[in-house]
Amino acid sequence: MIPVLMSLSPLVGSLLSLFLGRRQREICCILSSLISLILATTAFISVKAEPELFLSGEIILDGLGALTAFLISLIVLLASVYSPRYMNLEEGKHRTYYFLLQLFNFTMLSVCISNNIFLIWVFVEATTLSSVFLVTIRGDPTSLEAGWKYVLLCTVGLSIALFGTVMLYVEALERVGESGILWTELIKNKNILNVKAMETAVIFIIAGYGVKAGLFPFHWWLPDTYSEAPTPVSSVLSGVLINCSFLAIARFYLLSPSGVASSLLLLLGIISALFGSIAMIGQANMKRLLAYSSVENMGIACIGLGAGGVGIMFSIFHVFNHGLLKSAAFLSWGGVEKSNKAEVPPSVAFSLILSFILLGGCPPSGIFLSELGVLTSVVRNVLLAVAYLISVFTSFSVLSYNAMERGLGRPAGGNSSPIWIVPLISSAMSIAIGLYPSPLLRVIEEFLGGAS
Amino acid sequence: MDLAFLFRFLSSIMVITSVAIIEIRDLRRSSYAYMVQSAILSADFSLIAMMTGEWHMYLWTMSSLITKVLLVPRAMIWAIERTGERSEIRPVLPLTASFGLEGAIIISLFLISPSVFPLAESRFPSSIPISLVLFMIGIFGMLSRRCALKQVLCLCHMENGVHLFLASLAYRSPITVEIGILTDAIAAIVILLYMAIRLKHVAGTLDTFKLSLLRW
Amino acid sequence: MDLIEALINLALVMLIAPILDGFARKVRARIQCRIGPPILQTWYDIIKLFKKRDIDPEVSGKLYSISPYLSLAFSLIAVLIIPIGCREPPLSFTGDVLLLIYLLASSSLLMAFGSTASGNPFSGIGASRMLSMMILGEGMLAGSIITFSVFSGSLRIGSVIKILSTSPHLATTVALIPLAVFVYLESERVPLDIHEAEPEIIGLLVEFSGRKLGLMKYSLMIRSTVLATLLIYLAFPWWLADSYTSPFYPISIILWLLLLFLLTFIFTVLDSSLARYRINNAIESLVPFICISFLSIVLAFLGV
Amino acid sequence: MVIALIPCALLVFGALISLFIRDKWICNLLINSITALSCFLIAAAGVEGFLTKAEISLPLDLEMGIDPLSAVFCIVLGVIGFSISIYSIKYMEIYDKMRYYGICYTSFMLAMYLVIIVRNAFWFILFWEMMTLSSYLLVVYEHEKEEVRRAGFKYFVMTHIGVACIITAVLLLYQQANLAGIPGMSFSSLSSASRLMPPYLLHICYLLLLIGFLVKAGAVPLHSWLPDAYPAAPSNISALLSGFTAKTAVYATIRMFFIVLPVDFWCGILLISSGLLSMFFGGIYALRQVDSKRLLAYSSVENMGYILLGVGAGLSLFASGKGVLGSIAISAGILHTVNHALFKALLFLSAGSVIYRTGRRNMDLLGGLGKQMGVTSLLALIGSLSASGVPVLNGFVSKWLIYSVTASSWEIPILPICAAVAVMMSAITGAFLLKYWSSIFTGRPVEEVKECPKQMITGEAILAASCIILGIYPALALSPIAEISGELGIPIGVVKEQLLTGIFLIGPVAVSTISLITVFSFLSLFLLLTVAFLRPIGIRAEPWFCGARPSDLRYQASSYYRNIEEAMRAAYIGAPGISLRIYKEPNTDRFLVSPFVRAFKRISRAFLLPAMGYIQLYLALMFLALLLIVGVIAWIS
Repeated sequence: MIPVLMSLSPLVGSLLSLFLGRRQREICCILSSLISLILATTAFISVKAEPELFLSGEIILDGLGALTAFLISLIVLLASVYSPRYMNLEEGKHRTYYFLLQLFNFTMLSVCISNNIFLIWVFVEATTLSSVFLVTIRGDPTSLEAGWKYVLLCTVGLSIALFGTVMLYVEALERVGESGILWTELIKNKNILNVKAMETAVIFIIAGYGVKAGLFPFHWWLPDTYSEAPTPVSSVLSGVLINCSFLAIARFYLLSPSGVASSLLLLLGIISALFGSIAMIGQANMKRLLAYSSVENMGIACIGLGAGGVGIMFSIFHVFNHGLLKSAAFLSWGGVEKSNKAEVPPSVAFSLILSFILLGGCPPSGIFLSELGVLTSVVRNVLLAVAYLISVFTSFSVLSYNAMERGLGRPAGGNSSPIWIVPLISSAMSIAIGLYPSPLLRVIEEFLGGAS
Repeated sequence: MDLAFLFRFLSSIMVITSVAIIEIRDLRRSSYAYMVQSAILSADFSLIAMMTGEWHMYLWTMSSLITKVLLVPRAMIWAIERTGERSEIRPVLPLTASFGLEGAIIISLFLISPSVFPLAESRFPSSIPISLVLFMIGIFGMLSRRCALKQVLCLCHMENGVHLFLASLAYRSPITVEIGILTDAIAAIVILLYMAIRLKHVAGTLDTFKLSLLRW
Repeated sequence: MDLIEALINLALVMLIAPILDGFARKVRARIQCRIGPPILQTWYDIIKLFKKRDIDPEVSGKLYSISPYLSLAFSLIAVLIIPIGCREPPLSFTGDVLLLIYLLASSSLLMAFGSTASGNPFSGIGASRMLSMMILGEGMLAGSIITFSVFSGSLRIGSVIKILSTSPHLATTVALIPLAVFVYLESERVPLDIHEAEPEIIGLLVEFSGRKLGLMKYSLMIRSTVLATLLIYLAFPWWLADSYTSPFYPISIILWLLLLFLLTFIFTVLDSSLARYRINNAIESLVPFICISFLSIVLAFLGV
Repeated sequence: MVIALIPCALLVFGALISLFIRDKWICNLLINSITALSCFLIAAAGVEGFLTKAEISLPLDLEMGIDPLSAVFCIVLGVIGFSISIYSIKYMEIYDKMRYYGICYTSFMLAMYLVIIVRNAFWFILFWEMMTLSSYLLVVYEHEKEEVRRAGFKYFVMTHIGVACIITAVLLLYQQANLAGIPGMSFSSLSSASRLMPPYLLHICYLLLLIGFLVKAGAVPLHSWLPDAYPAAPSNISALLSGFTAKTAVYATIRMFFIVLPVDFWCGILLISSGLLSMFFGGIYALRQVDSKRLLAYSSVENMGYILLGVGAGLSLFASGKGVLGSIAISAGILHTVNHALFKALLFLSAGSVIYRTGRRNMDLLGGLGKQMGVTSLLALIGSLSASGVPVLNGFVSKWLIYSVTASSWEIPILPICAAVAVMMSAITGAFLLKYWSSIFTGRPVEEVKECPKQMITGEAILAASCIILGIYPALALSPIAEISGELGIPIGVVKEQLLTGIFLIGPVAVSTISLITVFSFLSLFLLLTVAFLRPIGIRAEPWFCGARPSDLRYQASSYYRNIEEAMRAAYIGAPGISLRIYKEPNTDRFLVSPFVRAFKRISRAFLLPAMGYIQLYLALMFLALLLIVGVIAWIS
């Protein structure tokens, strides 16, 4: 029952926070995300190779789900600890902010644990809807416009995914019968499914969820939303929201890792990696730069997924690392925004430079390992490897240049309030993973063993 | 007069109403047209329920009747009053050009849908191309119209297409699925309308061409 | 390293160097139709200078007082490397040619360091001019000596002279020109003696007086004699005795003296008939000789 | 091998400790004493590495080992690191960001140490990157100043181009190893993989590795970051940078091009030509400098030219079959690396003590410090004399060895010409070092300055002493270096015999004995000197200004070699029409770096063209892509 409790606790927290005072609401928000983190860690530790089912198959607890759930609850906890000090909202907005933040947390956690293919779609759509008013909390025309684009593009995109899911379901109905709606049933007897029909279904699903994940032709809403949303929200959006859609893509892709689907993923991946890194070059606004870096990293993850074999393991590992470090980068950038423009407190500058360089892929960070892993899976095809290297090196140099440009140079001063510790936690965790990655890799391997 | 023939006849009428929704300039009348289309859709659902004998299809028709026929148009009219938008801003495409495009979409979809969706053996083969047409016309509407409210209407129209596709193929799926999908669709529409009102209040206009400050 | 030959060479060069300078002053006087000082006049000057007390500027550092001795030491070591009279110089090994270049270069470098250490800005000007000339001079010297070593296939002066004596060639004769110009430059003759312009008393040794001036002049003279002997033996490598014990040795010593006096005579005639260059046209005049020295290396490779 | 691991632990401990110490003085003292101790241990590990060739492999296949090549560089790092750490105990007092310094300095030292003892390509890249990053953070130590940041950025970009090339080359080798089924990324597996590589791929590897190492070494085609980065860093850091970081590139070149990859003739020629260019341009640009640390930076470029000449000659001689002469050339190159590390660190530290006292780097504004800072001026003198190759000191031995090898290898025509140019360049070295020493330490004192504190003097004195010892008795360094050739398959006995007594020294005289003779003659003359001192000292009088008013007449550093600059106007690329008054620095990166940056910006603008903000456009693009995908799939099946 752990996964159900894990996802319900933020829901309860959000409902409760509606009736509390200002200070208690913040504490209740932090408490509920803390509880969900503790439950997620217990689930992650107790996860076994075989996925466990609850509530007659609707809820599933497997390696991939537990890993993403752990990351989500951690990042939301960091954001909810960070936002009281960062955001100063008047009463009305304050209530909606904390209510929606926990609701957002609930929807994302339930995406990780839902086994029914339609429920995955429902909860991914719910994540969009619950995060819209978080993006437009500032209320000025640009944030409203960003919210408008976010909802419209995501809803249209996800309806394509719905098409794909329905086709998948029809196909499953014929072959597997009534229980075909459960992902675990599908994965068990995936070889008897008709390859031709599955292909079109998986194509539509990849295109649909690709919109949410931010792959190249569908990513247009991403830079506007991240640059307009308040920093803790955009750290959660960029850190974990794209993880959920990546989880959906991975689950459905594993059903039929056929030639066409994998070449589509490779194609989309390499284009988004190249586009993301080159688009980062000229960016003046830091948050847009980080948005394009998300596009690039999702491209790298899709390349790993498409390349197959060891690539799949490293792509899941890459998405996990990227989530950690992207939220660290956003939170430390929030610290810089908070201090007045004249001077940067040294501690904030330190966390900014550290998280940006680690995000770029400097050795001790987990991203260096996962990028190297994805490269080894793609190194056979020289052209792909060269394009991959170009995108990785460009993104590294642009990120570190901007870190140096903004971190150094201004005299040390200003109020370094203790919020800079928050991004340091996730950077330190990423360095620890970078140096000792085996527990995570073991869990992913067991999951992949079970799934294939 | 067997039910299948009636089902096909109703679906073809929906195609006509969809073109009407897109082309009518006045927002109020186009939302009425949307109400008519949703009514026909609910009728389709009831026919499917009768044909397949699935009890929860009746539930589905009841919920779609309440929400799509009553709730959404009401919300749309409430939004039209709050924002004071009488009719749509002149779209970029002239009338004849948009008619021609829609016709082209309808014909091309009818031709290619069998090859792309090889689900010949499903109970309602005819509903697949029609739902695709509804979907693509909705998308075309959002593409070509400048007014935000009109885009919301095209979104609802697209949702109808998706729900028809869902109902005609996945009619045996459990109830939780239908409730989830329906609530998501309605919630999206309500949120969009609320934001349209906020936009009108804050940005002063609903013309999406002017709402494009975020670049590169 | 046979000590006796070393001592003989040292004694010979230390004795001959001032006499050569006296002879040069005698010839210059004769050209200007005056009798001129006796040939041993330079010896008398040096002895007088050694006895006088020297005046030190108060801003001068410790290096100012040590540098004359260091530069003289390096010149003396250079004497041990060149052959005088017999073909085998006292200190000979592969690569001693390069050591010779370095010893002469560092002797003049130390002189420059010492003069700047005296704190007088004019000696700074002198030092920088001397080093500018030295840069170009090193280019010429390096080019020509490397031509000789490439041509003769070894880096030992002894074997270079032995092979040269067998077969003179165009490459070696071409290499002699920059070497001769370098020797002329090192021996402070008129067109190129910018850093030691006696008439205006501005130059390297402006702050030196008494014993230090004597030592500096003495090391200059020894350096020019060493280079002169090198030039002579590379130009006429035939009349060298096999070793200092052979009966032919005294005759080759006399021949060496005659050639030295002849070379000094030619240099002095040139010296008194030309006017001094300004520093930039001196540099412009030396650049072609560097090109000639590098050209000679290429010629040596072509085996001409 | 255990001694080799203790310094790592110490340095990591130092880095962590420095995070928690608030007080500036204690943190400085602690950090520098910890690094000094660990450098001492590094030197000890180097010496121990000679006796027992130790190998160790830790988990995550981190193999480490000290063979003669790494041992020599360990000893050099130990000596330099020790003296610089002692020096910086007092020197860092003029700065205040101690924790920043503590972390970066210890990690920089650790990274350099691990780079030279690691045997696995993956970890080599990791530590190389760590070294580059921590050295970048140290170069931008005073990041308040604008030009320091600009210099730091150029350093960052160019070194990371190098790192990118090295990573790509190692990955090419790794891919080859994968195809051939050889596990792991250790140097041995990569070398066996490189044997079965197709030739065109091997040459690409050579080229990439060359670019990577030449950028780090600061050889001419890729040196434009060096004259900006060294002056920007604090002096003890630039001493370490020029003293050892450039040498890690030499270590890596020898490791990669001799031991790991098959020997190649044309790589040798490339190294030689790059060395020739570095010698020529390094020397000429150094002549013009007015800033003391820039002058020393260009002198590092020049000396790197000598080293590359030695190593390149060794490589090409090896490839053309003359193994013995080749190994002598490499030993000459490594000896010059050792000597250059010593005297360049000494020169930078002396420049640092001048900055410590006067805070100025511009030589025109300095002058006459020799009187008050007597000991520093003496040490600086020793440094500059040994750099310009005066026989008794260590610069001479290695330069002389390089020239005699290059001059006597007649098969490769380019080498004797390089020797001729090198001899000419050594005169130029003497010239600009005279300018450096005399314009700072001689003449009328410009301001009242006290002598530097004890620690700084001891730091420099250690380096000066090692310069003199290696000058008088070079066999102390040559015999361990000769053992390196054992690594390359040449019997050590032959090389040692050749080097110290053999073809290079027909007859009984060894290289060391030449210097003994010079010392002998010195002694005799000093006896003469003492006798002379018995006589009464002369009068102290005003310097004779040839009649001019003796007010503040000074010979400015910028006017030292004006005529030579005029004559060599053609050689100063990028500075057309030298107007001697406006001193334009020839910035080679005007046509090397900035065009690329502009081009990339234009490309990224072009990529972002469709993002014009219209939601309709986004929808259209989305559905166009979807249509395309569905169409292609329908067409395929």
